[in-house]
Amino acid sequence: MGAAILRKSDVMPWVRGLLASYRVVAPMVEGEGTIRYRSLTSEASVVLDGRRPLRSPKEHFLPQVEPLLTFRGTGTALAVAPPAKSDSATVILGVRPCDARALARLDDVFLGRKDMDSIYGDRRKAAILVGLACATPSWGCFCTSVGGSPAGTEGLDLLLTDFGDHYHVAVLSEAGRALVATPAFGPATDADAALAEERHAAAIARMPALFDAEAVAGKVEWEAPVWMRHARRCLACGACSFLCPTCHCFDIQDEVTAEGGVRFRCWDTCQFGEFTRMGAGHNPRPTQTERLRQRVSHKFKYLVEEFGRMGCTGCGRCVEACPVNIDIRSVLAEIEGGER
Amino acid sequence: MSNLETALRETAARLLRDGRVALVLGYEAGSVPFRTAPAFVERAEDVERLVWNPFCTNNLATYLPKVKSVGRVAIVAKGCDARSVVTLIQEHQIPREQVVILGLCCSGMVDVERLVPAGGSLAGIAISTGTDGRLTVESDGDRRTLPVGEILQERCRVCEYHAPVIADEILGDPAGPLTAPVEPFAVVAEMERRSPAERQAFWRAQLDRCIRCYACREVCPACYCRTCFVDKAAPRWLSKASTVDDNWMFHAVRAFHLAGRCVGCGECERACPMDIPISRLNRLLDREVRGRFGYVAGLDPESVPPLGTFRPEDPDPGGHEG
Amino acid sequence: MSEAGHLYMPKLAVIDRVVEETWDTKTFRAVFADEPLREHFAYHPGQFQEVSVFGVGEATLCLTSSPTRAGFIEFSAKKVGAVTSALHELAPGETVGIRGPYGNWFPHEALRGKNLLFVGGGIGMAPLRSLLNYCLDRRSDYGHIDIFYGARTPGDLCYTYEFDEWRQAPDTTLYLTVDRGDERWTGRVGVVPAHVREVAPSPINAVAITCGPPIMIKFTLPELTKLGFPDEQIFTTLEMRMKCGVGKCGRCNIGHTYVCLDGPVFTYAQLRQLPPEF
Amino acid sequence: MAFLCNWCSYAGADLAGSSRMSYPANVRVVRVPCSGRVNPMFVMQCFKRGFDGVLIAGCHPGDCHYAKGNFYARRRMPLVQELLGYLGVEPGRIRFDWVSASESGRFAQVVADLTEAVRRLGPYGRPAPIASPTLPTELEPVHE
Repeated sequence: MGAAILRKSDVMPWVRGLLASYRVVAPMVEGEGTIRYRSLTSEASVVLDGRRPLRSPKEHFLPQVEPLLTFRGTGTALAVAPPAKSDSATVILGVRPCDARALARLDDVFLGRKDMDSIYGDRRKAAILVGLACATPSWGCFCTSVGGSPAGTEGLDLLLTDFGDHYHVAVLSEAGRALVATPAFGPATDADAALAEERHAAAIARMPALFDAEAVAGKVEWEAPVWMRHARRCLACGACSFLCPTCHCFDIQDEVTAEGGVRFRCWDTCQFGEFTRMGAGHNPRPTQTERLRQRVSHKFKYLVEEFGRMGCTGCGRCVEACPVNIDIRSVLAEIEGGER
Repeated sequence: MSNLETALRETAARLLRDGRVALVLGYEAGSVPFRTAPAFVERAEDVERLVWNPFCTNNLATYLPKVKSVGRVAIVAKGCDARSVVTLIQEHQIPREQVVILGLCCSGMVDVERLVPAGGSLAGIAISTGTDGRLTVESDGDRRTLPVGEILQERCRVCEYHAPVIADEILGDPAGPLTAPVEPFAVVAEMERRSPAERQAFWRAQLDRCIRCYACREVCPACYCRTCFVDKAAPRWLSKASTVDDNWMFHAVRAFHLAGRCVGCGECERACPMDIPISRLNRLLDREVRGRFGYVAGLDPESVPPLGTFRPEDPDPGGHEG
Repeated sequence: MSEAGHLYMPKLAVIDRVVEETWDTKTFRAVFADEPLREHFAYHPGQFQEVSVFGVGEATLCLTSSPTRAGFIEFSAKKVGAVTSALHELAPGETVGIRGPYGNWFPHEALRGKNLLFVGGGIGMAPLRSLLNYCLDRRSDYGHIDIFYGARTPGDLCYTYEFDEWRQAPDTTLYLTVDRGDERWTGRVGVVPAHVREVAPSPINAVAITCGPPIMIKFTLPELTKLGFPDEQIFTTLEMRMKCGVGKCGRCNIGHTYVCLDGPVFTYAQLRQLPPEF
Repeated sequence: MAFLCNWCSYAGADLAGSSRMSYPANVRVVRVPCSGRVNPMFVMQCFKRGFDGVLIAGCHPGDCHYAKGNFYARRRMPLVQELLGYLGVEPGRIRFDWVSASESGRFAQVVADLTEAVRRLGPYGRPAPIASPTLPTELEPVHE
């Protein structure tokens, strides 16, 4: 659908222009150098280079904690109010291809499965995703092994490719074209397109596929030594799930405040012990073995059976975050290779 | 380093063959050159999996309460890890005779981020260890030789007990080559030069980034409560919402629960995906407990933890004025 | 945002009546605050809902009232957690939130003309009561009804005030049993499966509906099979930890089956297909 | 917030009240069996919930009804002050002291001193609402 050129020096002016009519969310450095997608104010410093950030744009659509309703009063005078609307047009910058694909997986659940979750749905409709192709993979990355690519376009409205002092901007949708129709963008020549193609090929070459994910889906079995072998060292923390762009499990809880109270939903994970513990104490998944089996089977078997596509886009965040080096790539390679 | 690895494998094989232990808790090769993974070796012929290198960062003592049901357990323990074992024995989490401590004289663990220049990628990195212990690192097309001593984790640079204080077998040279430790409490004093308002701003900004994944709690050997205060419903100390106030409360209470118990293994900070400098809280309390009660955690399994006892001559409250 | 609010917005209902069934179980009758909803809250026996006690949270409770009795809904709660304990503190006039009805239901259409065998245990009688009263209100649609209901002690039996109504219903037999009787107890003693085996109701043109603590289900299902009930004609409702009730929060899956969407009512045949994780 | 040990400090406070002593009214009292019962989590919960100052008062050493409760508190509370101080809670906000059953004047004085110190330091801070870094967080007003 055409392309354009955007000099790096024109990025912030372009972004400031966007702020006039959009909320802009972009990766920004925090604390000890970790990057997080935050709502932008004009003078913030956006980080568009480097590798895939440890936190993902999932946080915009399914924040770690968000109010579902507030209430006040008691008895028959109890009143309940919905949360503030969050459907204003938003441009999200620096979205990596694996994260854009991940949002499509979340769509299957929040828009597809039975009733639509309108909180998520409103934000999705109002979001324009400006992608950034990956030049160098992070050490946990394996998108090419699960049908993805460092230069994938699925789910994106624009795809930027870093050319050093400027970006090649591939237009992928009408919404993307609208963003490019400003003086900040210059025309792109066929040579630019070829160079972008070359850069993409180079990035892909750096990431040979480690296993055939399609084959894995068929080989995930209930009774298999691979679960216990990897899960034995799992310490049941939530790092892998909370950073995963396709993990979407949440809990709903209430909090009493001075004015009355709020019901919120917050991230939860099948790796925590009480995720499935029932009132009287029965827990169908008592140890980490069942929980690792659930997490891997859900993404590589159950979602394939339900939606025909895997629930993992190979971003590698779980690999990098695991304190005890449980590497899902090793688990999947073992499953594909059959028990050696 | 490799002769230590060989000695470790032989010792483990002997313990397993003689039936002295049912399980050897050690390190095996990780999925990438700069990581190792906790290993659970139960058969003598599997000891080849055991490795020893500057990437054996996990504190394996955290597994002891979880695996003690298998019977007697051997554990590969660095200086800091051994002190965690002392704490677990001291607090009756595992009987002394049920754990065989393979004490490794450690010369420090590598800070993985320092393997590559700033902004460099660890993807596809290759690492080989020279006989002199220097690492040859190849990444992004260039080769570098790095002495381990220059790329140590912060906790190793301040380490005072690189030779385990308790062990059934000692591997390596107790008088080892570790350079003089950096003053451990300098990082604590640095924060104390800031005003309370600046400290509050610093910690609220840091703890706002906490995603409450509890990796810090789960890797910590001293955090073994069956039901953590975080998971209690009545009373509900903490909301499950990761608001900055609840994160603040979680880290404040956890740090206090480790007063006089934390051995400074630094795994909480290493495991934190958000790189929040939480071990500073423990380092502060370590300094205070040493200063006030002359007590260092994890040295003597017979001693009583400082907050579990008192002395009549403890100082009276000073009635702090503003 | 649809005009009824998002997926997780509860409807308000006022507690109309609280019945103390046992020392730890109460049945609540609630009336929707919203007038039209009060009359037209459509649901089927076997469905569940999320009951909110604002400030404490939501609890997954099945509807124990029958849709044939309009104008109110009833749900029973055993005091096990924070929300159920808060529920037990509520008095008539208090407001609760209701989200639902969720899940599938007992196929009462398909059961028409069949003999029904109800096998309930303790609080497990709650979902069965919804279907039972539904069938008793349309008695002529169904064949012979046997009701086996057991509990640990006489004090643990729920809905005792409806026992006579059940006994006197046409062609209906009520078998009550307790694991341990007391001095005033004159009925059967012993676990429910034993009595089902002894009475041995006929499986011909019959369907069994059972719900109770896992231990009772574990021993009841084989008994029903031995009596000749085919797996497809044994229905039970699964108690799983559920939270959203609408297939989003990822909590109640067994394999790729979501209990809140594909259940909670399953046949024994379906249960056999599920991975053993419930 | 004031945690007063039942046998000494609470009795002292009670005496202060019955003898019509005036002390700042913005102190909330929680009676605890012993200063040793005050779990550091109580103190942290106070600051998390928006209190501006905390007083923990117990019996003088040797007077403890349970013999050693206050000795444990004497080890614990200074560490709480150090840790919370490190986190940015000004030391002046936490007062740990001995008040016997007869020292009603001292009780009124301790409360007055702490309230004055806290007044000078200003409010500690309101609990932050549930916030997402990318979305608006103002909750719509609850319409009756």
